[in-house]
Amino acid sequence: MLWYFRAIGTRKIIEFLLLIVFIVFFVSPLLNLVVLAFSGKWTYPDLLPHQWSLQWWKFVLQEDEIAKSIGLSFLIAALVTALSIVLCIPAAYAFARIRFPLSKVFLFSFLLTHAFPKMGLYVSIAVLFYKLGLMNTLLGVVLVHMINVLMFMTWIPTAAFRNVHSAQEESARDVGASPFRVFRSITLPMALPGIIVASVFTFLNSLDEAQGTFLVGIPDYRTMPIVMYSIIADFPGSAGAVFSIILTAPTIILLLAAQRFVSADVMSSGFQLK
Amino acid sequence: MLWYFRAIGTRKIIEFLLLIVFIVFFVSPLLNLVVLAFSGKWTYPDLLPHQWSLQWWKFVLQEDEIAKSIGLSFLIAALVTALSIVLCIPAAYAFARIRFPLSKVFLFSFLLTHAFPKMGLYVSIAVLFYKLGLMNTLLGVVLVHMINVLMFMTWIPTAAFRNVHSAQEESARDVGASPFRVFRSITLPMALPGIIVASVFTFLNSLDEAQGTFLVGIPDYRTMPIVMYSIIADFPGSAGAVFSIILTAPTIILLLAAQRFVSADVMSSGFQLK
Amino acid sequence: MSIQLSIRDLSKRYKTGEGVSGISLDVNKGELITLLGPSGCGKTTVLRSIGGFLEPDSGDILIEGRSVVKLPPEKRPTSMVFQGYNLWPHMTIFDNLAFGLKIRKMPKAEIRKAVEEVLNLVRLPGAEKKYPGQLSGGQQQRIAVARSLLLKPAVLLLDEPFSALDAKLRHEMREELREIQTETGLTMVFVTHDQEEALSLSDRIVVMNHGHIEQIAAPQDIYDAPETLYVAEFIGKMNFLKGGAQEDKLVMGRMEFPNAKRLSGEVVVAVRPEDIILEPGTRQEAGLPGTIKQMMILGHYAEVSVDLGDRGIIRAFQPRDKVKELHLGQSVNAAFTKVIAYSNN
Amino acid sequence: MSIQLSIRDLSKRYKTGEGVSGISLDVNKGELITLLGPSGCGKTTVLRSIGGFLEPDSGDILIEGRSVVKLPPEKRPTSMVFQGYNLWPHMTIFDNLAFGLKIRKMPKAEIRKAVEEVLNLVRLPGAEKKYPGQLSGGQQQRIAVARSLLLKPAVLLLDEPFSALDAKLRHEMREELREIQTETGLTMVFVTHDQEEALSLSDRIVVMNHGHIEQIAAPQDIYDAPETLYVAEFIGKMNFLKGGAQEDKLVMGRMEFPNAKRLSGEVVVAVRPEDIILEPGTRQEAGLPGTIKQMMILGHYAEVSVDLGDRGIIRAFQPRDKVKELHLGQSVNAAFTKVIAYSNN
Repeated sequence: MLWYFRAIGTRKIIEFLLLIVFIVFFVSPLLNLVVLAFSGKWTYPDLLPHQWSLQWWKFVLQEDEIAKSIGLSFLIAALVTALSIVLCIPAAYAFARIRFPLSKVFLFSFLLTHAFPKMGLYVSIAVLFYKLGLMNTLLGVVLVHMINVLMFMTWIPTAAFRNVHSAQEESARDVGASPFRVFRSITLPMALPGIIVASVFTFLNSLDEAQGTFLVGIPDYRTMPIVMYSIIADFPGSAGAVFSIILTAPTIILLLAAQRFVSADVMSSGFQLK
Repeated sequence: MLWYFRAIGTRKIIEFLLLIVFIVFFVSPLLNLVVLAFSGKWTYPDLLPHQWSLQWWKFVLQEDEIAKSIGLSFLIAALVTALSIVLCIPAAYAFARIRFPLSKVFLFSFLLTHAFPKMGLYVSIAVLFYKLGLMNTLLGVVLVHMINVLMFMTWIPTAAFRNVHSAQEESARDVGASPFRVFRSITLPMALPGIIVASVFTFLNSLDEAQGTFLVGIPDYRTMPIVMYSIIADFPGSAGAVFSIILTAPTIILLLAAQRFVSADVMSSGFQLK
Repeated sequence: MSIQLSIRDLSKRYKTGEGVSGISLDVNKGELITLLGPSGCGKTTVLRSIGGFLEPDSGDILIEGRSVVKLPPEKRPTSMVFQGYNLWPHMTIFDNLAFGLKIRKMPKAEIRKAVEEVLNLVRLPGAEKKYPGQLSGGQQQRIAVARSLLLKPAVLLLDEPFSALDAKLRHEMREELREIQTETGLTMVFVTHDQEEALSLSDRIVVMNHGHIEQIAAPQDIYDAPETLYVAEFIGKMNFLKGGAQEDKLVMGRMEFPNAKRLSGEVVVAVRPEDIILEPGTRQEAGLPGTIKQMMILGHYAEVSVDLGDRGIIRAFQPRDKVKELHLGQSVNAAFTKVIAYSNN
Repeated sequence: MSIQLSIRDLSKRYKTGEGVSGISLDVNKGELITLLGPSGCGKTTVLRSIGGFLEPDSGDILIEGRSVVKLPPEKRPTSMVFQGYNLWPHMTIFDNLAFGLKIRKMPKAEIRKAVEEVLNLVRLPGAEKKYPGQLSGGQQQRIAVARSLLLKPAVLLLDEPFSALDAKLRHEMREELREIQTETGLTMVFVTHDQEEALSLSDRIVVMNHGHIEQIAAPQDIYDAPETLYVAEFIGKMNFLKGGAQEDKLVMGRMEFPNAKRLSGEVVVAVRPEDIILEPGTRQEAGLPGTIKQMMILGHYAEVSVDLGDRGIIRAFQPRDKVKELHLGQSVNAAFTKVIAYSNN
């Protein structure tokens, strides 16, 4: 197969294909969405709307429930991120210092959390939460969100800590640093990029979580994605588009910020599996 | 930090913690679910039900809609898997033969597809599909499912193909094999474990997909997870538990089968990022 | 001796500017020739062109008198042993070895016999049922050599086959390869960046640099008479000093040497460390005065660094017994028994 | 000379059964001592115990007469250079070097001056603002040495610091380390598995095997008179043959040697390749008859393999000039100028 690809300049073809895929699957729907959100009147076969308008933005932002859901979503995401850091970072450090094949455990937990049917898991958790009185509570929603991110919040920082070799910690002690100073000046700064990437991921994942929130948090904890469903059901497409943009904006901002703060090199080295 | 962990035999502590986490988050809800599914009468403070019964199994399996949704889910999952293989395997082979830092691209597409809010993406896709007449069609549902798995379906086989060194292909040609024979006898068998893992993952992911299906496939394409929501809303918990088990069973069976077929070593080597 | 492999004016340029040009080389039947040079010198490009894995821009390659330059690798009467990853991990050693023979539709009984024989030749009898992953790196490379031997190639190509192995094993493998070559009489082209490996293995060495050939000669001749400054630097250890050429004499301080190459003006004088005689004191009439800066014992001989002041530091190999008479900081006289001069540009 | 470091009856056993026991060793001030042995022999265990990264089961470690065995690494007057990953990639070279001095609360101006001086010493002036990732492997190890030098340790510990570098650079770094040691007069303990490195660097070598010390001696003495069969096998190249001991004589074929160790019965006779004289023909009265099996040129000398029939194959180092008179398959006589005998068990 290689030989045929080679003949026609593989690299260019691939770059072109990647671009096409990227445009078809990500850019074009988003562009379409932006146009829709600012449209006033729009009849079908035309490529662009007749009238531009902010009417749906006003409508969405004036709805009380929507404003509340935005606040709630960010509160939950912040709580989930903070709790995950407290729980997972010490575990990640411990994992990093034990010799075991990380990639195997990673793969196993990856298959477990990702291939495992979430609906089945959420229902079983809901049943348990019902008994524990955690249904329709903030704690319940936060716990459900944490299940989604536990794996990444452990393995990405583990890989980051693993990149801090014990010789690097030991040579810091050797020149006179106490164990605490070593952690503060050497270990933590070196692993920080990986921890930040994992935290950003956790925050965004929590913002977007819908299935688990729906099962555990209804009726009081209606986050952005949950409210979205009712908007889509009750109002025209343009309102959905507006809300969609509000939901997507923090993601893009945070991703760009993380990208700036953490260079691609550091990010990928923080994600190496060994 | 290392020094404190060491003093109390880190490895044992970690293994114990892992076990606890596993039990709390996976085993105990599932056990609870199984008990619930087979329960007849159950009053709250008791640990086990008074009566065991298959009444909810009968109820669920006799419902016409449920049987239909199971068939539909498996049909869609099979279509998604087949189409993804046809699309992604050649791309994966091409990627594997270009020199570029795989882990960076992997990380980027990982962040893009996982941290990106799915609701936002789905809504924008739905808007596009509406124009293209793909709403409420099988093709539309299949396409939405494929967006979720495109990344894994490309990168896991890419890593697997990358483990087939070009020297291994070249030495096969050297001893007299034609390019086609090299692909059939050397490249494909060596990459097969990675391809199988990715396909199993794709199949399971499609079985479980709810958000995109809900937006694009309603009202005609009601898959298992969609039907699940109405069951949870309309019937007592036991019916949900039964359905949950039906949803989870194929996952566990497929995961075990894949685990058997593909040894842990091969799987993890198929997942190495370089 | 008949010519088994002939490369005629081979050129191949990559977009990066690297590559080879104007490579011509004849290899006799039964000869082991080494392509030697640093990474990027084009030695692998030549080898892969012979094997059919690269299409040269121009030039011809003849094996046993027939041009093979248009044939794909699977049709060429060559066989290649790569640096690593030669074997297929999903097949047993038997299947690895038999793969090429099965394609050639050899009867099963014959395959079985041939595999058994070749495993004896590479000293791994009974390894048929193992998988490559169960063998050490050295054993895997032996199997790779065995697979190539089975096909009875007209030319065996070896692309740094031992470079991933540790020093001791590499040494053993060289000896074994030499023995196999003596037994089978195969024509071999061996690529390496290790000058010691080239010196110890080859019938002839082809020293390459930046895509062209610097010198082709037997190991002894390359060592004794490197034609260019580049070869002198690359092969063995060498000291370089400045000197002057006057008609038929080379002059260095109080020493004079014949000026065989008829150079003139400033020249670079190259001296092998073993061609330096160190004598305590500075009374001697010939030789350069210096002080001993460092002494290191390297097995059965010692390396002595002598500071010659303005002329820099030279390294001399001395017998271990001799070193016992020397000490750090001592004034010594360094006389050269043999030098080679190169024009200074 | 005063004793700078004293190890007394040190023991440390791991659950795996590996470790060291009964290690006693005195290191003089200004001495460079090498712990030499294969991996798993316990040399790193000893070094890490001195540095404070391992707590020994029993025994004592004294530096300048004070026991340090209870101190954590940051309180010990030692400094260690690791095999790799010594530097902190998120800090500049200046910050890497200054980290220890800042902890010691040295004034800023002094730190700046000290860093500049030490960078000159390791031949990397002006590297302050670079990051470790911008330096080559050899430069990084130089910075690691510099960082240790800055702290003026009572004992500098080096854990195979050059093993990840390529052969040529390793050679250069050895010379530089030797020079730094001469200049600073530091006491150093160097760990390596490379016998050539140990021979060329050390004032004394400690040969270790399976957790105990086999021999402590100067490089020359270790090479000339290895005390045990293990040391004879490990240091330099050696041929081993069977021989017989009769009262004050060692007998091997037609050769006789004095029996200094008063052995009796069957013995193992060890001969260095350079102590073998090969003469064409078999007429000589002393020596063993054999045929030449292989000749390999290794730089300025050649290795000749001689098949002695029942006695096996021996390897002899011969001057390159001599080899020109020899050819494969030739009958030769191998005479030994010097042998060492070991009892056969």
